[in-house]
Amino acid sequence: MNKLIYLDNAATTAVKPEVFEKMKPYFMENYSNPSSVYSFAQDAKAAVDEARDTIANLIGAKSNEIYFTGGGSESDNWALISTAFAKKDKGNHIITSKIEHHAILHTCEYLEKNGFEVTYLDVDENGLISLEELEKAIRPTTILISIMFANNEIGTIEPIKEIGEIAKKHDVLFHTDAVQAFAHIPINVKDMNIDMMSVSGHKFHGPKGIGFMYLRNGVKLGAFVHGGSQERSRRAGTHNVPGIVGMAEAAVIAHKNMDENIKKESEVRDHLINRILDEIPYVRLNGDRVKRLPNNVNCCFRFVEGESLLIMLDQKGVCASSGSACTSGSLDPSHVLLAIGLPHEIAHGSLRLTLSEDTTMEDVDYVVDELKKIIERLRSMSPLYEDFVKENQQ
Amino acid sequence: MNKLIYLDNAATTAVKPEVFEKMKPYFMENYSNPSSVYSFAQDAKAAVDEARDTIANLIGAKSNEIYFTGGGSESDNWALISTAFAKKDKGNHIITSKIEHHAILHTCEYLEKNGFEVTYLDVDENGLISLEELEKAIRPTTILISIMFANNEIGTIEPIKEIGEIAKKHDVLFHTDAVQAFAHIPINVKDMNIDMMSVSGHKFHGPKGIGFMYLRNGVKLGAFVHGGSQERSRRAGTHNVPGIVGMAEAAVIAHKNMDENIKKESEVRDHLINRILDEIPYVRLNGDRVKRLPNNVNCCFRFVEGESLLIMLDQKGVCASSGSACTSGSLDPSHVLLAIGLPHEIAHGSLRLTLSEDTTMEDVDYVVDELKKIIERLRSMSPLYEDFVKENQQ
Amino acid sequence: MYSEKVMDHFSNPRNVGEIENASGVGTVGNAKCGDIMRIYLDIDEETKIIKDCKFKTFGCGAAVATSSMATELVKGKTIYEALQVTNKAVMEALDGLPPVKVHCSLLAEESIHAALWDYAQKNNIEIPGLSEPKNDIHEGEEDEDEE
Amino acid sequence: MYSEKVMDHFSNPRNVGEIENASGVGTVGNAKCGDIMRIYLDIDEETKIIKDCKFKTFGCGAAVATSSMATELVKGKTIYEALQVTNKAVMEALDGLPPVKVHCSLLAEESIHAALWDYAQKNNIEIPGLSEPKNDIHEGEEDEDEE
Ligand SMILES: Cc1ncc(COP(=O)(O)O)c(C=O)c1O
Ligand SMILES: Cc1ncc(COP(=O)(O)O)c(C=O)c1O
Repeated sequence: MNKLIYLDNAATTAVKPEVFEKMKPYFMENYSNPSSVYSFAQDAKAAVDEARDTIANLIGAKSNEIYFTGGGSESDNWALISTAFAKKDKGNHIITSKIEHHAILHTCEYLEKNGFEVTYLDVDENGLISLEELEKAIRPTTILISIMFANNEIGTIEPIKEIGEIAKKHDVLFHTDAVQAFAHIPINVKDMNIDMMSVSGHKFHGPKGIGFMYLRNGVKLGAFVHGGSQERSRRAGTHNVPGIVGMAEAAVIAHKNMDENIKKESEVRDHLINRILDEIPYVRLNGDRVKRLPNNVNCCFRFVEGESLLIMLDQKGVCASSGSACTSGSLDPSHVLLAIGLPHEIAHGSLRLTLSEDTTMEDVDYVVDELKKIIERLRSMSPLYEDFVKENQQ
Repeated sequence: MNKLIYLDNAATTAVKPEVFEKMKPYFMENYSNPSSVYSFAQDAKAAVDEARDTIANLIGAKSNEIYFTGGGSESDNWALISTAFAKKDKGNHIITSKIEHHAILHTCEYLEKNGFEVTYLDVDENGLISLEELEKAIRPTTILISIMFANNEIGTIEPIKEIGEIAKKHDVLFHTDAVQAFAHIPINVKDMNIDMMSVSGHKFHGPKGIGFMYLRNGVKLGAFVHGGSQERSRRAGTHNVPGIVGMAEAAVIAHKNMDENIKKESEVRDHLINRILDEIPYVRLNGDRVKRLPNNVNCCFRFVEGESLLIMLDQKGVCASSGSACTSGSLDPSHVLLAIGLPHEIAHGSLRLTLSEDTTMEDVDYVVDELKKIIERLRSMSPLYEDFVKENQQ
Repeated sequence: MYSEKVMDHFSNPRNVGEIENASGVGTVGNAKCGDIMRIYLDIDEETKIIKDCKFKTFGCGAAVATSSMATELVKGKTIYEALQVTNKAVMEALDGLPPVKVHCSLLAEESIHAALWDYAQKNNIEIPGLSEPKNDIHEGEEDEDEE
Repeated sequence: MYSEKVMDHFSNPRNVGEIENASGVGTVGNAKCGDIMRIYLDIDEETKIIKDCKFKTFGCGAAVATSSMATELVKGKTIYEALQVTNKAVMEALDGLPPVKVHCSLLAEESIHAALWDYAQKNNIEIPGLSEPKNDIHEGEEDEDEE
């Protein structure tokens, strides 16, 4: 394949060259374990400390509130499981939403099997939770609210500050899965009353296999991975120094260019959305038009199935994703698309295009041009479209 | 500092250049998420599949028995916590040893707080468990035996095959923490009746932040990190492709050269041990003389404290570690040294030197020469030595 | 993920389309699950040979490819021979399918059967070995997620 | 980990050694915990000035450095002044210590006090503000781990 237009940046991103350069010395030169006594370890230790300071600074936290983990899923699991078990004497009720990532939802299911009760809040047709419903769902036994900062499929940004206020008012801990939001849109954990926040390095041009958890000082949370005394005995395991350094560097770069990137990406995104909505019939934009990640486009094309769409786009050099059941390996289409009220057959025809700051207008113009042809072709093969046309002719 | 003799390879190792080269394309070029549909993801997917096949092959396992994790600590936690909760209807008793790594011991403590009972087997003065005691410790409620393959401090290799036989005979699951053994000495999980095995990538010249668990087909174990359907839904989280690829490559290289490395390292090790024992008075070799990792030397120098020793060695460019309380950040010296029967003040004077295949005779000769001077100097400053000399003069 | 044969039949599907006044039409699958196949048969009254065969499919790559291959396999065969075209035959002809996609080949088999059944019903004949297809199209298409 | 000053006093400790027939000797700490400090004082009978001071220490880098600094700080002072040399003074003189090492500076203070106490006992005098040191040397040195 020659052309490659990568529009799956919500799945993972390319490590930036500057990030890679920063990581490089920690593989073969300063490879030491930062916990060691000898001076050879000083560089590695300083690098980890600096990364921690840097990240803390970017979100308005203190350095000792940042804990490095093995990724977003681990952070999510840690926040939920350790809070649940730590607070089980206070209560057994957790509130989350129907559109969380599986790292939250499947962890909730695990907790339900272990005696906890979970309320899964509905969302509206744009994917937003209702603050009223949230507040109504709080019980005396509620120990945790976990609502994602921004949704990974439809890009909707939840009212985090307001959720934080409600949580604080009711003295309930608030965790947010910010895997898609961090380094893409501004976050201040203090302003937003966030007690815990999960982040994954590879979603903003950092490396895979590294993440962090912000854990507000004062929140008593045991370890999830027990063992050595790394991360103040809250997350055992030899520090992944290149990973930590790379993640911090990626975060710095992203924050330095954040305003510009948001502007740039939003423009490309809006152009892409507008062209799709204008030029392709029977299409629906999923997610909130305004409260939306700058890099997310998600549409449903009626009468078309997502996997076929992806393969045809792939043949044109376009990398994208879909909430179709076929691509998820499960029988049902995306739980997020169902939660915003889409019928199954519509949800099967979803397409997610997630941009990076390097995505150009030309890129998305090419994608729309190809997309139009592909949708037309797939519809010409679709018995659902045939029925629809016949019905309309009558 | 000019000279650098790194003798802390049990703490972590340098990534090999070949390993790094193999990882490199997966940061910025083939950066895609291997779970994706498009053909751009094919390379990454193939790389992960190949790594899995490779590793399985090296230990006599099937590919679908290998699960990638974020490191040794995570694997250890997974094996213990998930087995405990999965089997809690069968029983609540776990058997381990007193000399396990904290990733096992602290996880056991966590389980004890959650209603499980743990037997910590004693070890003899060389760090070996007793097979008879193990068998006697098994109860009808025993659900898991977890004994490390080789000890990280004193290098003692446990009788894994025999433990596996006992576990099998009593129909109890057997997990081994092989973090220090894998890629250093031969392992065959089938021959050895191992049901679960934890490994960490950075202990054999692979990258940090990656590990794996061997999980025998047929062992029903839930996920530890819940979420996406990676690793057959048993370990969620976007695949750390460079990490996985690097770990597999490091394992391949280590196995290709294993016989030669064992021979080379053992010779250097024995030379180092012999010179220390011959030329420095009041010293004790810790760990079994024969059932010992080829790269491990661990000695106690009486009247001397470990941290001071490390700093002085550091000033001569030698990186080493100690089981002294001061270096562990705790009040007590190494639990391993106490378990083999050393009094506290002797344990404080321990020194661990762990070689790599690149450690030369010249390196260790230099170390012994410097060590002799340092020990003499520290003893001349030691009130304990002063008392000892005076007592002997009387 | 897919074999070259599958990719070929997906990218250049044979026999896509409709047949006006077809001898038999069968539609199987379920939009809810993301796969619907419709097969049109043009059958010679005398010889019972399938002269032409077309399909329309809403579904994944494997669904399209198995439809395409199934039409190829039955074309030119008598309806009795066509009945012997199993999902296994379709898969083999495509050099295999990923395990999670085997159900698509079953749909392809069923859609042929459904079209044959339709033909049999219309012409009041019985085809030995053919039973009424479980045609669940338009069944349970409403959103029913409830947690 | 350590300041330059600490490293200097560790690498080139001042006043290491013994004093024969010292006016006072104090040993504090606990081999079990990994730190023992012994201070020798040579005190002028008349002026009560510490003419010389030596130490021996079994312990970590901070233990050695704080001993060294403590001897430097008390040398030349009267025993009354020496009593005012606190662990804080020792730490400050060393440009600080890592939090986990603060206890070493306390040991240094205590060892001076213990040597002064020894002197006071031997000479049957009382030094205002000085109380009997908690000298736990040779106490609980046996291995007592039991799980
Ligand atoms: C025996 C043993 N188990 C577990 C671990 C933990 O491995 P990691 O730090 O890579 O999580 C180590 C090393 O630190 C070890 O030596
Ligand atoms: C919202 C959200 N949460 C959690 C995760 C899990 O992150 P990781 O795969 O890095 O563990 C992802 C991405 O996969 C995500 O998009």
